[in-house]
Amino acid sequence: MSARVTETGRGASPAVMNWLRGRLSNIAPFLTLLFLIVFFSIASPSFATLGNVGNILNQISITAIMAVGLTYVILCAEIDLSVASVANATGIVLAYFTLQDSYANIANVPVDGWAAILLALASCFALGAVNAFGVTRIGIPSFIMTLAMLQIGAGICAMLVRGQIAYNVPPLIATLGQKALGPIPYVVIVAAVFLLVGHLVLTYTRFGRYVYMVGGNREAAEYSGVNVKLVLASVMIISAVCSGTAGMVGVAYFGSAQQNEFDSYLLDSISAVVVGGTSLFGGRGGIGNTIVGLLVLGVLNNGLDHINIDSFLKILIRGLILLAALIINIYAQRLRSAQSAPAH
Amino acid sequence: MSARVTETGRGASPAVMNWLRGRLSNIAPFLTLLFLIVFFSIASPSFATLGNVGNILNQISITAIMAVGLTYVILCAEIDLSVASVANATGIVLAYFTLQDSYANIANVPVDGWAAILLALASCFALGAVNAFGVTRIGIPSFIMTLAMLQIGAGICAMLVRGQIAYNVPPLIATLGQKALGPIPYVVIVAAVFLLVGHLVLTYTRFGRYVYMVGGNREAAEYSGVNVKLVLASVMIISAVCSGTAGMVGVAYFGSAQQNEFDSYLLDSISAVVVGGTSLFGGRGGIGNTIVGLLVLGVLNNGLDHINIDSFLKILIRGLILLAALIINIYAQRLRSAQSAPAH
Amino acid sequence: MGVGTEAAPPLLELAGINKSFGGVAALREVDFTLRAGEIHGLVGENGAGKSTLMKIIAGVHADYGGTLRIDGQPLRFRSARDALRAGIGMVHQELSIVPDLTVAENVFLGSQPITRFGVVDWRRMNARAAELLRDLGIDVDPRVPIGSLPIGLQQLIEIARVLFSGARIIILDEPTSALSPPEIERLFGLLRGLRASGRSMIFISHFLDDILNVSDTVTIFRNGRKIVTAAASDASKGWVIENMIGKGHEDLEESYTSDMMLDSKPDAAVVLETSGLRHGRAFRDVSLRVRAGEVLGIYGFMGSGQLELARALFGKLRPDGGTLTIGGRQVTLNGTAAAKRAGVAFVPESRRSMLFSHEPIYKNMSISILDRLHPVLLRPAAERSLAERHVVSLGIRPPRVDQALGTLSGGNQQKVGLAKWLTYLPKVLVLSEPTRGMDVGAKEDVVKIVRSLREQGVGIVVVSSEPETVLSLSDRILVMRKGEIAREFASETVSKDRLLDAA
Amino acid sequence: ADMVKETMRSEKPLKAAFSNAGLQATWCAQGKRAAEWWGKLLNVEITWFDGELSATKQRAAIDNMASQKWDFVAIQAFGIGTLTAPVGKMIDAGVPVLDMDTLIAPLEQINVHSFLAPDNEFMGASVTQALLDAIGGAGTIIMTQGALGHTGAQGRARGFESVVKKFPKVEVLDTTPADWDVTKAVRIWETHLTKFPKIDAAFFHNDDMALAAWNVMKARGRTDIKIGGVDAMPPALQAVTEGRMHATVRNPSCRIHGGAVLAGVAAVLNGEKSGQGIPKHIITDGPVVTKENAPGMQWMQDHYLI
Ligand SMILES: Nc1ncnc2c1ncn2[C@@H]1O[C@H](COP(=O)(O)OP(=O)(O)OP(=O)(O)O)[C@@H](O)[C@H]1O
Ligand SMILES: Nc1ncnc2c1ncn2[C@@H]1O[C@H](COP(=O)(O)OP(=O)(O)OP(=O)(O)O)[C@@H](O)[C@H]1O
Ligand SMILES: [Mg+2]
Ligand SMILES: [Mg+2]
Repeated sequence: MSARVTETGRGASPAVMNWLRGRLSNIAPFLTLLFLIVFFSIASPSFATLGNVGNILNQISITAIMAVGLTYVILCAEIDLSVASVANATGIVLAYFTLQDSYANIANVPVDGWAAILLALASCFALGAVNAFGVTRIGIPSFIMTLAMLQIGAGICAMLVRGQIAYNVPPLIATLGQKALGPIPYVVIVAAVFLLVGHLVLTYTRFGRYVYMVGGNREAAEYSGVNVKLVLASVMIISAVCSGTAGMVGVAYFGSAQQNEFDSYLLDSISAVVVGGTSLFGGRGGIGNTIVGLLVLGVLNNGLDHINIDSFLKILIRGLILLAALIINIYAQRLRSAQSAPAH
Repeated sequence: MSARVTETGRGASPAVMNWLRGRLSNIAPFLTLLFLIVFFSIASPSFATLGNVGNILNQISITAIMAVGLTYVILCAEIDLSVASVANATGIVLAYFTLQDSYANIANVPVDGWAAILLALASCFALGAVNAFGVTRIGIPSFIMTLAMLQIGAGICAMLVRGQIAYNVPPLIATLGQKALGPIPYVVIVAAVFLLVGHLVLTYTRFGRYVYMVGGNREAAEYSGVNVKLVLASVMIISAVCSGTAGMVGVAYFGSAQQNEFDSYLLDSISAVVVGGTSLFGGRGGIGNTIVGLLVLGVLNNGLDHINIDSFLKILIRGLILLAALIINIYAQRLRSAQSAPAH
Repeated sequence: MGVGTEAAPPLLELAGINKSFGGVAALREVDFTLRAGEIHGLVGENGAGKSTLMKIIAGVHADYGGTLRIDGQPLRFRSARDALRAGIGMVHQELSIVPDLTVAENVFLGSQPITRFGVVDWRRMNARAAELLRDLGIDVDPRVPIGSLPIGLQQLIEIARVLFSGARIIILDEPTSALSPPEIERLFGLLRGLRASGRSMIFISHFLDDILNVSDTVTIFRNGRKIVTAAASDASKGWVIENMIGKGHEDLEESYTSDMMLDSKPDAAVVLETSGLRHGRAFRDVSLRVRAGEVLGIYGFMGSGQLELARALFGKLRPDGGTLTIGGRQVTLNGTAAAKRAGVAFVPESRRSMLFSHEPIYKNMSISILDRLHPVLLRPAAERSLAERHVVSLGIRPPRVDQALGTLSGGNQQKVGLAKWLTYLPKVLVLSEPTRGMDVGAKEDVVKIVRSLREQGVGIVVVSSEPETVLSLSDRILVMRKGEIAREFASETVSKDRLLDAA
Repeated sequence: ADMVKETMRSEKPLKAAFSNAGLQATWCAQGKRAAEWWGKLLNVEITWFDGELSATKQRAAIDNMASQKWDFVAIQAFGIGTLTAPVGKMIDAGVPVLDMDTLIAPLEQINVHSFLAPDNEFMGASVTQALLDAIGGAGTIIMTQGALGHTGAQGRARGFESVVKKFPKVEVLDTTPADWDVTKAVRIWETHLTKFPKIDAAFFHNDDMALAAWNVMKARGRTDIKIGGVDAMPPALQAVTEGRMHATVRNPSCRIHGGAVLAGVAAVLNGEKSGQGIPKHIITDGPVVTKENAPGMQWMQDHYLI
């Protein structure tokens, strides 16, 4: 054992390297982001304007709220494919319990604004609880459980609005979705609050540490006396509640609640989390990564709207850039983990 | 060692029990299937007719071809989210190289039927190879790699048909998609051949056993001299080629090639594989399971069209039945592995 | 020490092997020679580089410095496949079977027999597997999934796979850790038989008696270097230990004393009591009692149910029946968190399932006490200072609490796994195979820690299939056989032989 | 021409099967209600096969439809050309098949009883005309398209361009598609409003996208933009009445679905023949809706007349 002392005594400079390498997997998506920003700024004069920065923030806000919960789930090495569906269902529940104009033609049950919000929150909580129950109690892999929930959420949407579109939401939510506090839209503020709280909880609370530990090595967490099932159940519910909030604010932001409205948010939110560098295998990453990922996708989507290329080509180009970003991430991570691979 | 002998000497009846339990995880989806068949037969007179059996077979054929490749991928504990997208792209490539009527309004490059088929096969092979390269060489998790490929495939579709619809495919493919051999449509025959070959390869070739080994214990496979990367690359390509074939036969079957035509097949094919009882964690399941899964989903989708329930409720009911089937699977698997779990 | 020189080139010859992982050297200038028809024992501390060298030979690590020759021919394997083709087979330290495949397929893993038509010949495979296993004294249905068998059997089947693969060079990296003594004897017989047929074997074990018993030649590793190679007949155990750890071995002798007086403590409070505890087929009718400041050893061969029992005491397995009383209160543990709350601590046998290798040392140590530091928030400063205390008192090297745990040696990792329970002493500490795969130095450290905890009044349960471990730690010993308590040793002298007899 | 024999309420209930692209869409859901209302009136029992906005799902549904017996059938295809085989089977079996709104397949390929559809080009042109009139024939305009693969979107775009061509002083700033997706419409319009300081008019391929974009305009105080849409569903009528939208054009869901019921009953009871009693192609255009005629349009929709 004494032999080890000398071996590790000269570890100072590797430590610095380690730190840099550790940063690398965070720096990689950041570089992608910088590259995209520079590229679009050169390619379009309207891209790098203050107004457009506001646009990008606006545009990623709903995804951001969803991605906060999803980050927790993915940090635990699980997945939630039902985020968009739960968001949609919650938004529709909210509208269902709000008085709609007669032209909306929905046989709904209007209640007080506060009650509607609570009912909507309760529904997303309940859907999350079903996910949590399925994953932790019954033992259905989260991929499958949330795949089923995706369809159930769509079913709830269909049942409630029956092909119609609802336009009204309670005033509080309408304010959050459509108004601004000075120059800053509330929806951006809500997203920022979610990201901030999400980050603080992950970094400064016991629960946050457990999330990383459960994702890093579930068995070890269990043998350390961590209530792994409770943590997993919590993240599934957190994810659903974040999605539900995104759905509520979203229907206000988009001005309507209808079936399939949020479909594209599933790929967007998963992409944001993984492009940011949070590992699908759990234990590594965080809200910081997710923010970078959100910005990469937000800038990409927005930037492509600013430059004049064939609409049909845009889809392909977006796919290719996404792939490139992922490859860069992987190489950065490779460089990093070359060092810190666990011994066998 | 002598202790062991006696221990296993009284193993006769446990062996039988084990065998039964082993079957159980296959029997569970089968029971779900039986239940659905009985239920729909009672609920609707038009369900249990010969014509409708034909319908069901027809309807699951395209999914089946895709699901064969996906079964290989999932047996290796990987996932392919690009199946539907690759199918769509391949179908569109096929149409792109076929002479279209002038009303189709596509600036395409018609070549000989055989050449078009080969080009289409080459494209799906190439897309699969990109997946394979990303997963095995670059080390991108298959979930993310194929998520990017999903978008790239959609991009290719958009680029080639530019929002138009192509109707013509080479005669051979048209025959496979639209004609019948006596009473049996060729598309059902193609699906049956794919399923059969898929099953035989899995069961009776070394490659097939390697697939199980790689999914069951990747490290052990590697140590016993299996070229794990080659196996993984192969299954990604097999999946893409199956998807491509499904896409080609599919455009003929549906009579047209257009963007987003196959979108719903992604969830359908994944659901079929997992509902059949093949484990997402690899190494467990097979084509037999996939067939049962295909039938469960096929009967469910078809049966719901035969009974008179509110259209808007159908989506929810389908989701709930899917969830129920998954729960039953899990409990069956639980019962099985309660006994056979390796000691720690 | 006489290594004979012969005219013909040796079967396997490694010269100047260097290997590092991300800048940390695992092997430095290692020379190694294996002759045809010899059993070559390999010993060394944890992390000395034994497995790494073997993985180079077996083609798992392809990037290394130095040369490898077989029959004088320089070769470089790029994969396990290359090595297998060159006639090198290896039983890895970690069990590598495919649990869902059948016994027969696991015997022929990767080289399933095929018919003329290139199709897997299931019938021949099953027949051959049954036959080969029967030669090894294993009588199982080759068609059952291997995962459904006891772990010792799985290990034997894996060994059988390599032995029967026709390899000329067979590497066995700690193959006996999951085997019972009779199984080990049987295995040695087989190895000797294979040697007689001209095959060569490299055998790694931390059981020096076994090494000296079965090998012709012994090579000792320390800290990535080969220290010495000698004929086994010339080597004594003391001499081996001295070379392994690079210092005098007097202070280590104690743990190798096989006999010790067992005395129970009749007046201390009972901290753990079970009555009629049972779980499935793993164990049944287990009634035991542990007093504060007492170490109860539970000995049994692999698969005797003692590991499952340990898990049940920590709420990881839910017993089907019986009662569990902790600190005088009868409890039902529905999870490890509940067990922790009730005052039970647990250290599992596998490092992999105990530690977070990407996380720094201090987070590994504090994971179990976060709730005591603050109900909601984290207290990183407190975590660090606690960790620093443990690092010093346990002699963990390097003593830097921010270093990722995965970069520590196995023994040090194991100490970290223990340390997480030492801040707030539990009522009951359950140790499952606390010294498995540990070198003698690290074992001694564990013994010291356990003794000091006992002094502080913790009731300790040590579950192990290594007689030395149980004997060196316990005040009282229960022997389990096939899931039942077969025998209790208290207040008497126990030798290894008596222990084995009872099991 | 002779007066066609009056279509009667059927004595025994007729069995009809309807399918449309996806009941998620308000337009389709309204059509379903209209068909059911007309069906009740004429003693037709309607079974619905939802396409769920998926070509493959609708195909499966139509396969199932084709294996059952119907007096007549009416279909709005989601994916053109994807239903040819089962529809052909029903036609061959002598079932009158009415094609609603979207081609089931190019008319060369399939012989439906009649095709009841609006002229998308006309709809696009007439709303564009109304918008350009409102801005005095000069200024800037943006078109937000539906999914480019959709024939309706293609027709509406053609109509838009045909009118814009005639106004040299009108500049088209952008035509990015939003794929009928309101979330995309919002995103694109946020960019538009940043990029273009002066936008006089905007033509959307449907009202839903228009109403979503209007939210963005309101939030940025750019409500001076004249908005035009297509469909004239009740929410859009309300928006036109309130002045949020300048104009929309009615795509008469009730007329098309109700017409399909009528045509089906006529074919069964009166033996009306395709191309003789009923034309192969009925253009069902609705009017442009502005403030003046919006309330009337609402009343007619309430009674499933247009
Ligand atoms: N894959 C790997 N990545 C990084 N480091 C490794 C890896 N494999 C081994 N090492 C390191 O190489 C050194 C030698 O390890 P090795 O496993 O060969 O030791 P060993 O002698 O087999 O020890 P033990 O007796 O505990 O099995 C150790 O420092 C170990 O941590
Ligand atoms: N990823 C790594 N990076 C740097 N050094 C490492 C790494 N992993 C292990 N080491 C070094 O490995 C040595 C410890 O040996 P090791 O961890 O291999 O024991 P072990 O082989 O795992 O034990 P066993 O295999 O018997 O369980 C230490 O010197 C440590 O510095
Ligand atoms: Mg090792
Ligand atoms: Mg080792």
